[in-house]
Amino acid sequence: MSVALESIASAVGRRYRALRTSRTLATFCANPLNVAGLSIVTAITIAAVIGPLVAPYDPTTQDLANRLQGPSLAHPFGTDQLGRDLLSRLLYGARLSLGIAVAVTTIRLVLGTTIGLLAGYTGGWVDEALMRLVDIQLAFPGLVLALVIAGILGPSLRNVMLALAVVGWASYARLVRGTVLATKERDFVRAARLMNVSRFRIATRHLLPNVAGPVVVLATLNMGTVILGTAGLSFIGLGAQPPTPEWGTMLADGRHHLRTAWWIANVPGVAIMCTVLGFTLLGDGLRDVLDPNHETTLEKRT
Amino acid sequence: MMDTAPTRRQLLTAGVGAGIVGLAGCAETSLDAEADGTFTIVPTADPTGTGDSWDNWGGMTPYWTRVIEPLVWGTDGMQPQPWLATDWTATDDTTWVFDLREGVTFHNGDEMTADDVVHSFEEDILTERGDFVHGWLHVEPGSVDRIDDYTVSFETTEPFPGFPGTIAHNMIDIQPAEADRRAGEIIGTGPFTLAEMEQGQQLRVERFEDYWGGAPEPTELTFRAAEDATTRTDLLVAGEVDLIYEPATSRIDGLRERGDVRIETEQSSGSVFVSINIHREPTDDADLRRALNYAISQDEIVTTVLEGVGQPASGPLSTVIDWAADEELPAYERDRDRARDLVSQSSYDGEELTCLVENDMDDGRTLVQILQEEYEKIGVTLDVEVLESASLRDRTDRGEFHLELGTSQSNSPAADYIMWENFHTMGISNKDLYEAEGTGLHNLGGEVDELIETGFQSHDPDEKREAYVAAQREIMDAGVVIPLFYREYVVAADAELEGLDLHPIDKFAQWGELTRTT
Amino acid sequence: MDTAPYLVHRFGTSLVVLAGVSVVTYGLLFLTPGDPAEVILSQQLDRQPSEAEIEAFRAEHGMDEPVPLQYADWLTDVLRGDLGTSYYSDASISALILDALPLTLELAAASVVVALALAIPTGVLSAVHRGTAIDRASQLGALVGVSMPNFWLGYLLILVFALTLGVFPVAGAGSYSQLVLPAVTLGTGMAAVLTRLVRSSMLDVLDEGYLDTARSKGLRERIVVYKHALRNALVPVVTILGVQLGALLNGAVVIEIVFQRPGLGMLLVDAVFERNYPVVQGITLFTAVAFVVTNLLVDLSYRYLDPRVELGGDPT
Amino acid sequence: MTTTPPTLEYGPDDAATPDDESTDLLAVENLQVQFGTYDGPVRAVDGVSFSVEPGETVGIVGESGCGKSVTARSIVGLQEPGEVVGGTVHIDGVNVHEASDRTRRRLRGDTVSMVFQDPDQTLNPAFDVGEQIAESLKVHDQPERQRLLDYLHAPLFASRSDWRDHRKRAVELMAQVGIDDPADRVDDYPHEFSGGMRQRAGLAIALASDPDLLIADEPTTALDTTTQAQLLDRFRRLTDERNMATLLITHDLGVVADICDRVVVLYAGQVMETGPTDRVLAEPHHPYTRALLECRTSRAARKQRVPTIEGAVPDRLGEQPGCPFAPRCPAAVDTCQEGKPPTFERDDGTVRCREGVVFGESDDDGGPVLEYGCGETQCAREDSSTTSDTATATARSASPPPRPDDDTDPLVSLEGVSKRYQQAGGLLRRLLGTDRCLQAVDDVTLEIAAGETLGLVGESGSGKSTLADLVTGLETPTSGAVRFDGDPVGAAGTRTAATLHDVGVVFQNPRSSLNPRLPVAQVIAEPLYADGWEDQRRRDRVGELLESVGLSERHTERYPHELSGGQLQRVAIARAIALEPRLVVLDEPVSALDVSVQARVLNLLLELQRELELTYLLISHDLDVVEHVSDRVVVLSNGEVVEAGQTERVLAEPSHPETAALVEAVPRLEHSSQ
Repeated sequence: MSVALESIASAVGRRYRALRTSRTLATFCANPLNVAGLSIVTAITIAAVIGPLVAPYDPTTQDLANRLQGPSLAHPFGTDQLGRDLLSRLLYGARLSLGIAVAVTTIRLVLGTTIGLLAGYTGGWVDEALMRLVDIQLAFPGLVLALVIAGILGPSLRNVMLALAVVGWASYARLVRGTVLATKERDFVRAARLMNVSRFRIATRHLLPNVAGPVVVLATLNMGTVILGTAGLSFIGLGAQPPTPEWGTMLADGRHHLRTAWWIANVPGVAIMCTVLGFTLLGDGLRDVLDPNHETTLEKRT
Repeated sequence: MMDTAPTRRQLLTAGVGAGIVGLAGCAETSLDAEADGTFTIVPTADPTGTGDSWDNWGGMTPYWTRVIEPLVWGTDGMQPQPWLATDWTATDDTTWVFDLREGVTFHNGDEMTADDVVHSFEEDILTERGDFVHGWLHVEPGSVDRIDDYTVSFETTEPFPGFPGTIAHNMIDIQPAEADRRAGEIIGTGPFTLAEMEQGQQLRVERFEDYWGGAPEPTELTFRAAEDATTRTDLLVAGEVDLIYEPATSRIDGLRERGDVRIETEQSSGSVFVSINIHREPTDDADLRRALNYAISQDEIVTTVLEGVGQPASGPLSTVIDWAADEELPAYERDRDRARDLVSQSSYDGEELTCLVENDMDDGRTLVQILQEEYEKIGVTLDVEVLESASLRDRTDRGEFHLELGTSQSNSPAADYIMWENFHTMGISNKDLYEAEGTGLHNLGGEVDELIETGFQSHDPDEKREAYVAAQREIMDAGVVIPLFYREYVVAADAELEGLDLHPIDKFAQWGELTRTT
Repeated sequence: MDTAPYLVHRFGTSLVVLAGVSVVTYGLLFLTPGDPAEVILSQQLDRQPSEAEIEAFRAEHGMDEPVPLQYADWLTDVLRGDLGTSYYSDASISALILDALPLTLELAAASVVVALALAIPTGVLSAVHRGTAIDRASQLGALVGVSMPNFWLGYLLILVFALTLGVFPVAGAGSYSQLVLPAVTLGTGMAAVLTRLVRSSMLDVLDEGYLDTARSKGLRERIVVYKHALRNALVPVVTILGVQLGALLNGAVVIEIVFQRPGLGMLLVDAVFERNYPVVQGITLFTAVAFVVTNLLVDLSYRYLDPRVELGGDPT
Repeated sequence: MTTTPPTLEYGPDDAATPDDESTDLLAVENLQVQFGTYDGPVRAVDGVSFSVEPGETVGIVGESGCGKSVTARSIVGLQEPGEVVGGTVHIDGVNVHEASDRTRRRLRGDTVSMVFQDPDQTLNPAFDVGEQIAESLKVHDQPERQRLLDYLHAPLFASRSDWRDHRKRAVELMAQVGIDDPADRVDDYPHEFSGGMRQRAGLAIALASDPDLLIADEPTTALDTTTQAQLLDRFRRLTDERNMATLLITHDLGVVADICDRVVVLYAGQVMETGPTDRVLAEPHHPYTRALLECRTSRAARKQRVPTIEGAVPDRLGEQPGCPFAPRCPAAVDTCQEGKPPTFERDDGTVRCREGVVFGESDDDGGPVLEYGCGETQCAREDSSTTSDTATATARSASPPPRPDDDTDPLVSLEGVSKRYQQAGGLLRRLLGTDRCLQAVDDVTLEIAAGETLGLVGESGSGKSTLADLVTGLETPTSGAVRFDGDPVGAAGTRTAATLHDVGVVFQNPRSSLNPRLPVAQVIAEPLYADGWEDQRRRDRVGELLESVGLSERHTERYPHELSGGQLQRVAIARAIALEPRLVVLDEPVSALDVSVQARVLNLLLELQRELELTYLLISHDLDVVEHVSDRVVVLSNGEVVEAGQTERVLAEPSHPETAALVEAVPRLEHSSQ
């Protein structure tokens, strides 16, 4: 798989050069929403990286005397029912929530891409079998299955991630297979076959790079859904164990205070919303420039 | 000794969702009055049944609704009180004779006689509900006999002074042979008759004109399901319901400030404490357990996160139980230095202690995090695991934990079993592990076992109290539990409501006097 | 090509999938930490079961047989429509599901209506005004809808419409007014997805040559857009509805808890927390089957939605 | 034309127009249309003027990107994606661009109709054909009463009876445009129609409004030759019957010659020359017109270089002085570079060029060709990409290609080769045996001698491409054998590296045959890599190849989407010959390219053949191309070989009706000019 990843990476790299040389960058920037998405995601990422360094307080230290304090200079986002500084919890949470999203998405992506590539490229029985597998996974409503799995395994972030990863890979497999099948029939792959190019090289050098675009897009969009999924499971009560400052859990806990201390729920709520929004916008933007279905934008020679 | 026993799940936490209580919230909309005589009430648990067969009367939970009644009721002082039975006497160590109230009519118009009582016990209570009942009531099937139309005798398996208080329980109800509890054909003697049920949503009862205690004021009561405290509060504030049990803690202040809501607080038969697994490293070390006790300030907890609802506790049993000890017990005022010393003396060396808490325990997550913080300060790391009841019980059954944050609540005046089940070696908490590995969970064994047995079997209130208090002192000295607070529960209602009759056992509330002013 | 072989094939594969689904569902039981028999038994007895009891239980439920056989037994029951009974009440699981189902369906249907009502106009609008402020605004609006954790949205809606304005009930099920807020909560999420879909497929269609043909006939723009364009743009939208059923069930789980609607979702969550495995399996299986069947139907309806679709195409 | 509606109905905004224009049905005056792009507006149509009188047929010709279509669309007011920035279009005296939507709809409803290029695009896939024609009829009848619900056939709101008899009339129309048993076909959906049928249906829609002016935008380009012929014939008849004016947009001079009375030659958004078809094609005044005519392979001697127009149609970005054609113009002089070239009114039309060309040498016929000889080298300086072929061309054009002597054994031979396809379908269906077969190639036997060029012709779907795939090994024959040097070879997967190296392939569409994610150099290097050449050697070879196909170093790091179609095809060719194959299979190598580019690529292919002694298998539907480059021709029909032989013979006196039809169908200038 590493090779595959590599060539995805290199493909993305090459795309990036293409971006610079072609009008793609312009295409991307033409839509302010894309730019907004990019900036939000960048911001969140920075928060995740340096958050703990700049956080004013320890995310778990309580101060019962100052519980339920509204936003103030000391506590820009106020304090929660145990007097913990929400801003600090939010910053630490960013790393956590983003980490979960990345981890889950990566597992899904690797698993799905491998299967999809295998199915699409080998075809025949293998394809049939793998696709049935995909159908089976897709037959279960994602969150429902995740809920059951996480529930049976017992509440913990690890299990939540596991569950979410297990239920998410199929869409990648399907996407990749579809693109592979489409690409496989394109003349340049047929040409490669005639040039005695090895199957493996065809798969990694000719198919993967063309698959990479849509996959990257899907992954980006997926980040958002994973974050939402985690929040949902946390709300049901399968999420992080206290005092972990996980956004979903913070939001779920804060809901009892919605009337009396709105910030406890709404601060993490808005954080989640922005993050998801950011990734979705970014995903749309990337789709405009990476997805072959939108190749037109690339081939535009004014 | 008892061969089979009721379980913690069924007894200790029989008040489903009974959690810590808080005070008032805030609200904008006003409560709109309804037609006189009809009221909507939201208890803490789903009135149409928890889905469990043992407390599910064909889709109706026996609590709150006052459709069915037991022979004995409980006073506000948690003493047995004549109800369908007017009087009872122990003719010998194991025989109880009950005189039934005359002129009690079932909802189908028939009069209640001894046959119905015998039927209810023999055909239903002792046979249909599961074996645990035998151990709970100390009565085996075939030991309930009709003496005459209005007299019934019970043969207990061993001397059991607590019997009358124990059967003063909503579940030990009397129904005629025609009734079919499981099919939902419920024929009770209560002041209200079951009118209709919508599973998981609501349950409606109507006034029973021929009630032996005189027809109640309300013509109709609707009990709605809303197990989430915040939702309950919202329902009241939005004026959709007239009375709710236990509004969300965070909202109580707000409710207090409203003119159109009245708040009633009642000390309950329940208490909240951390019970420690004294048979597992390192909490098998009394010093560590005491340290954990010294680290906590009950007052702070009550005044902050509980919004002042509840009483700081120094013992495991609610003080409404007459033999519960409080002043007599060693007071662990918060003293961190002392706690630290004790820790360093103890065998504890930095390992993580596991603290379990059930996920639907109201404010459980908050409380457990306070513990975590406090113990951090005395250098003890707590690893919190919020689990759903099943996993939780799985863990406790195996004894794979150090601390467990939980509530205990008695749904009948006789609370003896709380002592027995928790702290006696043969109590349900300890029995399995004791038999398996010679250990247990919270059982100090030896003297304490004896004291508990004495208390359990003595007919003399003073002797009983003495024994139990002694036992509780031993338990607290050894720091087997970390008492947090004696529960109070809050009922918030439309300010126009009059005639609330609350009871330490929240499920004993009577609605007969319920009226609206103006 | 003719439909018959396709149908055979499509049903065939669906059966394969359903078989797989049943295997997975049954397999869930084995995810439990520890021995299923012991777990189940301790649920029923409500205490640690003894070895003897466990053995007895195993024998009684054929759990001493090899797993494939156990599965076979379970499956035959299921095929007979017997999903087993709950551990805690003697209610049959089929009955439990059928009781809860209407509330969930009601919610799902209402949400779809809300979603479509929001999505189609917005989508068309932003496609027709592609690249303009209107477009950006409606896109953003749609996204915000899907970016909010729906339980949060739910509570906010309660706060505003039930408590502050007092126009809708806080929670509960039964009356239509009680359906509004949950449906809106669930619907907006779905609307977001659909709006984006309507927009993009509308954009594709708007470039199509046949719209020029229509215009050059002298048709009014309204008719060109709402007859010729929308008709084609809706094909993917309608076909996605089948897939969205899954999303709806996902949402229902959370929404039903927020709004105290004792539907499938609530039933499932309770069952999961009670370790009521037969119920969990029952519901999981049920939803999956329902999902597969709906998508089968949707697939079959392709031909009527889009005459171009050759049902012969590789269904995967 | 039908009764002119009283001006009132057009509303106040449509000022009645001066009398002198009233004779013209369509009058385009200095029309200017712009596209917005990243680098500012492109002047797609740059001051076009012409007119169409009732009943006459006018053709607009020019290479793609000349603004033909844009002009046409602007006439009916379909401006997307362009924008009219100047000039006027008057139809029937009404100024289209100032008219209200209502008026414009009315115009479309009964004065002017349009037929579009792409048969897959003209019809709405969601509605049956009858409906779409009926709509047109309904609009024509009640242009003002268009209620959405009615058109949606919403029950209660739709006037069913109306629709019913509109449908009846639709059937008649379908009959008129030549759709067989229309009564049954009226309920069919577009996808159930063949390309030709769809174009017919499109025509029916256009005719439904009984227009005075019919605008046809490349109506037959996407069809294969025989269908094209039939449709054009139908066109001619209908327009005559109804005495309908027609504006025909096409790049194919043959088509123009076939049916147009007058022709307008468009280049870079400007009118270069107008005049009666016969005259313009016979003795074009404008250098561009001449060039266009010269490029036609049919004009050049077989196997000889085709004169070409170097360079490409420029993007008209911003103001550019001078004649747009000047950079490519053989007759260009310095003055052409600045100032707008004058437009000269001749008795029979207009020419836009410097006086000298218009009234000077133009009359002596040898002139132009000679001019090209030198013109070529001029242009060559401007476009390095052609140095090689021009140079080599002049050098080699003399020596005739090696003719295969018949006793040498063939390089490739097919023996009773057949190919059957399984219809798509899942395993299960295969198990059920319910799948059906498609006989693509049926018992074909043929040989390709070393060094020759074998042309493979036939209508689309006749099995040409499948046959090619069988030779290359992309497909395996269901029965029969493919031999290479006498040894049987199987599918590509099973072939030895050596055999694979012996075959190079050039596909029809360069965009899809080059990996969009790889830069040119890597694309070309791929076969070398596969053959295990090490880095340095690869780079050198790529350099050579680029040179020999006439691409410069600066292209190496470009991505496919940054190159033009012609350049891409050169890259594809370079890749095909990278490992010095003996056989190159050319699958429609030029059909995706513009006339002038086509010529250049063909020249390149011819040179490479000479230099590298290549054997070509050329698949094409374009007889002119085949005739130009191939020694022998094989005619395929429904997967069977119906005729084979020396090119001259087969195309001159075809023995098989299929061949005859093919040959007959090709529109040729000669028809009209004779």
